[in-house]
Amino acid sequence: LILLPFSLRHRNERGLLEEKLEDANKRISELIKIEERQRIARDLHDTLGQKLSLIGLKSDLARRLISKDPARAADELKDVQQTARTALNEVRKMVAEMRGIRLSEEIVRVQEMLKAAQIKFSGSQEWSLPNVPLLVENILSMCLKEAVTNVVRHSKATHCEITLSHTNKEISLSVKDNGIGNVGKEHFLKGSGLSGMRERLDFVNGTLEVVSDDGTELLIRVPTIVKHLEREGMR
Amino acid sequence: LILLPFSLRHRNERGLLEEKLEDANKRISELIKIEERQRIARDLHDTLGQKLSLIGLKSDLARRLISKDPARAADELKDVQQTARTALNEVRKMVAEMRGIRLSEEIVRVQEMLKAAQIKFSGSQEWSLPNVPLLVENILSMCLKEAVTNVVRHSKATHCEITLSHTNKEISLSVKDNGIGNVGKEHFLKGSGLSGMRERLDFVNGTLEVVSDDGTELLIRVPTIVKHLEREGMR
Amino acid sequence: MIRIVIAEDQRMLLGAFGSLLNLEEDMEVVGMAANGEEAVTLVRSLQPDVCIMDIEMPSKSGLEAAEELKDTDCKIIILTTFARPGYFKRALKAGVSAYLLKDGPSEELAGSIRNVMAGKRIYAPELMDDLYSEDNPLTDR
Ligand SMILES: Nc1ncnc2c1ncn2[C@@H]1O[C@H](COP(=O)(O)OP(=O)(O)OP(=O)(O)O)[C@@H](O)[C@H]1O
Ligand SMILES: Nc1ncnc2c1ncn2[C@@H]1O[C@H](COP(=O)(O)OP(=O)(O)OP(=O)(O)O)[C@@H](O)[C@H]1O
Ligand SMILES: [Mg+2]
Ligand SMILES: [Mg+2]
Ligand SMILES: [Mg+2]
Repeated sequence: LILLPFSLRHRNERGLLEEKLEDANKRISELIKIEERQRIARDLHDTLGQKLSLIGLKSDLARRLISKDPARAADELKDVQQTARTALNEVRKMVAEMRGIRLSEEIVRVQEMLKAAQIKFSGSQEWSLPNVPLLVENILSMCLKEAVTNVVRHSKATHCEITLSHTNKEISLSVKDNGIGNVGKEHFLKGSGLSGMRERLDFVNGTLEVVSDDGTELLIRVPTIVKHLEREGMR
Repeated sequence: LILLPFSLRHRNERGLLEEKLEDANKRISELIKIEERQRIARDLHDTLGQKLSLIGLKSDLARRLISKDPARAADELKDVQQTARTALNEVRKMVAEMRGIRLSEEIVRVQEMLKAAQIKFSGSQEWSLPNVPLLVENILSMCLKEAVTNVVRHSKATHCEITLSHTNKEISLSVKDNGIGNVGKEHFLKGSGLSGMRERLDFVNGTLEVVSDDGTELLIRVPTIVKHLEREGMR
Repeated sequence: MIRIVIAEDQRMLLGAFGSLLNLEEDMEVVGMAANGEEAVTLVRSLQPDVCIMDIEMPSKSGLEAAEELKDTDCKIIILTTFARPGYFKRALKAGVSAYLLKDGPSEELAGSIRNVMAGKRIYAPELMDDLYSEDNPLTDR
């Protein structure tokens, strides 16, 4: 089984087949979601379920011990408090993991990568993106990483400028090097870096432009009002 | 953007394009998972975070009140216990939702559906499926529902027999009616019920057979040792 | 006596915080607000030493309230359950004295309040994850 990404620009030219494919697509993405949900459910149940039961039991016990054995009641309550904190930390960790990689984290790694390759970095200082869907931010992080990996591996640059800006309507991310340049359409077929970026961006209606003469600039743009899933029937 | 399911039986006959498609497919199913993860993270965050903080604070407070005001300490502990119980119920609900529909639940609904349509039911009594991946069970539940909906809507049957059996190697589910029959290949193009079943089953390497002369029998088979995702390059 | 106003939209949490801090001998909770708007009003009228605020509250968030109270002498402590991008930076800009996790032990919170009164600033490392690039305003302090 394989899922083939397939742009649907000219809706009118296609007929029944297209609708069928869209249906199939919905069903399959539904299955992928179900699978992921079930994986998380297992985690949740194992980690949190246990701890909450323990809290219930111990707080009950402590209440009964208040007059009989206040010192032990206090000990039980320390356990309850500790268990609640541990559980909350687990929730925090799960939430952080599930949220994926933030752009503000990726930019740090990317700077380290450039430093190790002795390529000078310059660029934006502000990397938090409030009010942007997390999925969009994740995709931008992935693109940033791919773009800088290419700069390090292929460009022979001595300098790399990375800028992030956003308006109400769109976010743009530019990765520009002063290296050998000459990246053209044919390069999209060579590896999976550039084409992978384009596919992921397509998923959120974003675009990737390559300008390459003196060095290379990758310009990524994503509209911030994305209803891509609903609109394209992916839900 | 649309995902096109595409069987990959003759690996050798295809080349670079196929690999590219497989890559694209992996990336897109990854994005679908990320999105789902983020949705769950939001839920977790909103429901459990607050409750665990409250438990922490109140158990802290109760401990300090043990000697000063034991009656109030006991009250606070009742709150703690109640909050833990509510949180546990929420976790259970989330986990149950994320686990999807069990076959043992679906068979009950399906029997009600048949009863309402005055179609007699007979068949297996045992509907639990130990050691079967949840995703497989979910897909079987979906198929069962679709199959019985068809019996009710199209077959004009007076009787419907539904059996579930499993060996080490495979699960089989049969839905057989004594209705008008005559369901052939062409019917797979008519609605989305039969084709949807087949696609979903394909996802777990299952098969759907239709035998239709005196009434109709749908025979569903799923191998129980499924490594579909790894094997087919889905993640 | 350290005079304290607490703002928290969850009623049970508000009550628990109030009782816990009242148990400290050198502290007195003088006001409790259920949203950011009320917090601003209470701080202006009661002039407490410290205001402890949740972030996510109706009508005005803890961060908005803190920004509005920047001109007062009242020290602001922000408490939250989860880090969210941009929050920490905003908290710093609003000049808050402390940015802490809600589920820390109450001894720790009481300790933080005393330290804040002594002029210190305290930020929980768990909450600073959106801020470790070189523009971290903490590094040039
Ligand atoms: N910044 C750059 N400077 C010069 N050439 C580049 C740059 N980025 C990409 N290229 C060229 O484009 C080609 C395709 O890049 P792409 O990232 O798609 O694949 P790759 O890096 O070769 O392999 P991978 O799949 O591991 O990313 C590279 O092989 C390289 O020749
Ligand atoms: N048990 C059955 N007995 C007789 N005919 C059937 C039976 N099951 C299916 N069919 C025939 O096959 C056709 C296709 O079924 P399918 O479930 O794919 O689509 P549908 O039921 O018409 O629409 P839907 O997409 O809502 O399921 C039906 O329209 C009906 O003519
Ligand atoms: Mg590359
Ligand atoms: Mg049907
Ligand atoms: Mg709140």
